[in-house]
Amino acid sequence: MLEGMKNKYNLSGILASVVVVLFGVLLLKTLNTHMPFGKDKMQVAAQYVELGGSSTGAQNMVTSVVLSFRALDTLGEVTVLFASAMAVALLLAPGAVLWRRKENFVLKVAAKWMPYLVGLIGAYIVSQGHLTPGGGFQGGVIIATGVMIMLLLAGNRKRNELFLHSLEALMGLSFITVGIIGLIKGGSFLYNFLPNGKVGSLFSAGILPLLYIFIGIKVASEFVSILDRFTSKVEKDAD
Amino acid sequence: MQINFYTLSVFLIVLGLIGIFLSRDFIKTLIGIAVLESGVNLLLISIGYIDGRLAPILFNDELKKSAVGMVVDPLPQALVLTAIVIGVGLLAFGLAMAVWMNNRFGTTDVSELKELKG
Amino acid sequence: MSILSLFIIILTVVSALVAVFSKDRVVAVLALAIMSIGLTAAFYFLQAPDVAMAEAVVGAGLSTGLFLFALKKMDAEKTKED
Amino acid sequence: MSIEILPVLLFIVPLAAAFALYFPSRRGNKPSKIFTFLSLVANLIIAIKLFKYVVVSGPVITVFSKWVPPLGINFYADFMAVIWLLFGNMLAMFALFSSRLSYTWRFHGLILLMSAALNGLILSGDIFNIFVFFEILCLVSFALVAYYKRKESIEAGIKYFVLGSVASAMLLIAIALIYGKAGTLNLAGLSLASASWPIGFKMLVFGLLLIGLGVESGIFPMNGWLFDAHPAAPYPVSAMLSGIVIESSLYVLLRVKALVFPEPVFAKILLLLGVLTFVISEAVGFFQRDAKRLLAYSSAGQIGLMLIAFSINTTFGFIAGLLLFVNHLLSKGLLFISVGAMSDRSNSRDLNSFASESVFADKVAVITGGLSLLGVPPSLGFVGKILLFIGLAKASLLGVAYLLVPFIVIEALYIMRLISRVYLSDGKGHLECPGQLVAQWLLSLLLLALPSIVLTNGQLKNNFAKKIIKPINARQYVASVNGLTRKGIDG
Repeated sequence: MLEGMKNKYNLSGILASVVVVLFGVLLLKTLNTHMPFGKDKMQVAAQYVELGGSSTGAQNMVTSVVLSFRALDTLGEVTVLFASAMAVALLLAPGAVLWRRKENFVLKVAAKWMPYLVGLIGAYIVSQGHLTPGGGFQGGVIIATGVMIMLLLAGNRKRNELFLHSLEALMGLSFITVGIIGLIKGGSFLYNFLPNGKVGSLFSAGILPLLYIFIGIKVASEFVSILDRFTSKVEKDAD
Repeated sequence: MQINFYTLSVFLIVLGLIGIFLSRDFIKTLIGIAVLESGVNLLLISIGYIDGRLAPILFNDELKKSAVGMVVDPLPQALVLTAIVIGVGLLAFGLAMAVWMNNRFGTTDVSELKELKG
Repeated sequence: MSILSLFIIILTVVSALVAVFSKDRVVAVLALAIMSIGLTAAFYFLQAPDVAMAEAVVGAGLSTGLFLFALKKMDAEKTKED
Repeated sequence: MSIEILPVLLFIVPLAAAFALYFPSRRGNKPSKIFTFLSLVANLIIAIKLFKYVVVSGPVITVFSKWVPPLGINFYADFMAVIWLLFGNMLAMFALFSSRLSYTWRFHGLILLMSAALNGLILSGDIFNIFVFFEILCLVSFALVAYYKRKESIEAGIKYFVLGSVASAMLLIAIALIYGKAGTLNLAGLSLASASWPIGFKMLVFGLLLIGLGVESGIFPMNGWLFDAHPAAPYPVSAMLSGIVIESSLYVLLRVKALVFPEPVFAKILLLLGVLTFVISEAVGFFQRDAKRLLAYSSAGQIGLMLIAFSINTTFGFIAGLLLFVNHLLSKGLLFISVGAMSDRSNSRDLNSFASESVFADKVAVITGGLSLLGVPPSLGFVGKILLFIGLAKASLLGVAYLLVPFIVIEALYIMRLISRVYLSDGKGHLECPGQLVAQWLLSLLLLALPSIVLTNGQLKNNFAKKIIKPINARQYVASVNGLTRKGIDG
């Protein structure tokens, strides 16, 4: 019994766990004394709330924080995904489809039409990002999930890597271009140079919907290229 | 009844760390990392929560006029949105390493890898 | 409301425990997905619909898919070599 | 063209170049290398411009989306940051120039992303933004360490990945605590808010930050990954990892510490960790048989020295730290490029056989770099170490100085062993890429010329004395960012 324990969990692991539990207790105590749950702790965010919709024109205030006040974070985040897609492609080479299924009428139809349906939902969520919950990330991931369904169901696959890569690059460059136009027009990178419009309408909030569309397509294409690598065979020592 | 979500998030953080320390299978380590990250995300959102307030979306005209004192903190939500996507980016790379390792050595056990000759 | 949230918390805790301590990797991954659903509900209770949506599509959808694809790929490549 | 856009360009140019590199999917190694090189040269030119401006007329603040600091994110380039930027971009350029032609376009794209993330990390004045750049940097470093796809590189990559993920989670917990307490993420705002925090809370947050940033900067208890990752990576990446990546994380740690944790107790913690890092790395490094691993241990040791220098918190310590940084960046970059290239050629990293395929330039490079790293008198390292000892003596920490001496001797012993191996080799190797030669010669020349430039250039010396005396000038930083805030609210 003790032998088995020793093999499974080493002593240092158990010691570390004890330390971690102590850390958790300390963290919980600190949290409850210094920042009581459910109380108003806003400082900077209070100014966001005060400015309300008039600052950026977005009805969804999270969107206005993500894409206007902290737009640089979002550019960085898109870059993380880009780096991730690049790194996955470095390790896993593209190859043939890993597994095949028996052809079946229902599956065939589903494989053909489901991605479009899911993609449509994704596109809707991307386009409404400045109004309702959702936006570029969520919509982009939904589009990628649609493709994932296709990968699960379809027996064969046409891969157009050139198109995917161009899409990724183009969307990244478009994001930067919009930022640079802001730099030229307003003197500050990612400045919102389009009119804010009426809060709550589809064509409002200046460049925010535009940025979310770029992000949506970019996120979708990054994840599709990542998923593609995970569902194909590794050919040894390819690029 | 008031539920304190700090407890749940700290529980997830501790559990994730224990999972990372105790597991030798790299896949299980990745699961531990995912649990840890979820805990941290929940922690950030809990810090931004304010009792009796609405989501930071200006649904009606009253909110559009002035949302002061009506909505929860929007900033942590934006941060968590960023953190979630960063987390899945890291996860994809970790899984790619695991798959590569399995393909080459037939195992994802990190301690076994040390004994193999490559 | 509070009973529902209590249920959600218990669901999250149990599935997180299963995810970390289960020996079967597929079970662990599925438990992770259930934990994500629990977290989605928790985010919704905490008035964060944006984050809830992101957690639902990323945690329960995409990362589970990635895990399962990776596990399947490993299996396929293992049997191929035998 | 106003000067405020230069910091933005430092981040945007390599990023846009990395995106652009993705366009035609099948592109040769050589064109992509040339393209990457050109964008890194552009970056270096921008960094030089920014350096000149900041040295003459003070720090530059850049805002994004036209939101003034507490609302939006800002970049802040002060004297210390521009030194980091200047030499970091220089090293990136040299490292890329010396790289082998067999590296694919993905390698070049990752190098560009690394450069963008480094510049952003050094410049950013917002703690969550620092986290985002940190994540980019981590991910890119993991991928580059695992680039060769050998057993040891994947093993190092996995170790690095697990530690890095835990570190970034800790960093995010620290950010959550900071945000919950202060309600802001801007470093200047935090600097004002943190004055009233109780010391216990500060200790917890500092500990979390130390784990978060300390893993990447290779501070003692968290630096296990470093000794596997540096040898396993391709040599241009080793040079960058050792020369600028770990130092940038150290810089962020020092900046946050100076702004948010000004109490002397935190400086003492860092001093202790610095001494431990130095002593342990040098002691273990003495027994290494692997040339690149030996250099990795020496890097960790030098990080310890820098940490000691900066945490003395006096002018002497500060200037010593800067000189040690510049010296380490150039000499270790040079050493990693030469030793890595040699061991790639001879396909061996063993200390006895790695130099069997050396060329003449390697000999020159290793001798210059090694002696400069050790601090043999006319070099920059000598000035840095002397100033460090003066600083320690003035801060009445002579005990620490006595403790350091034997370990400096140990470092000298093993670096001399490395130098002698290269010097005694026959030097009839076959060169693969002429870029290596050029990078080696230029870096050697720079190392030889830099001490005389620093010591004789009157203008530079004056500005050194006048402008940068305060270690990471916290008061000036807060004042200038808050000035911007007021101006924004009035206007």
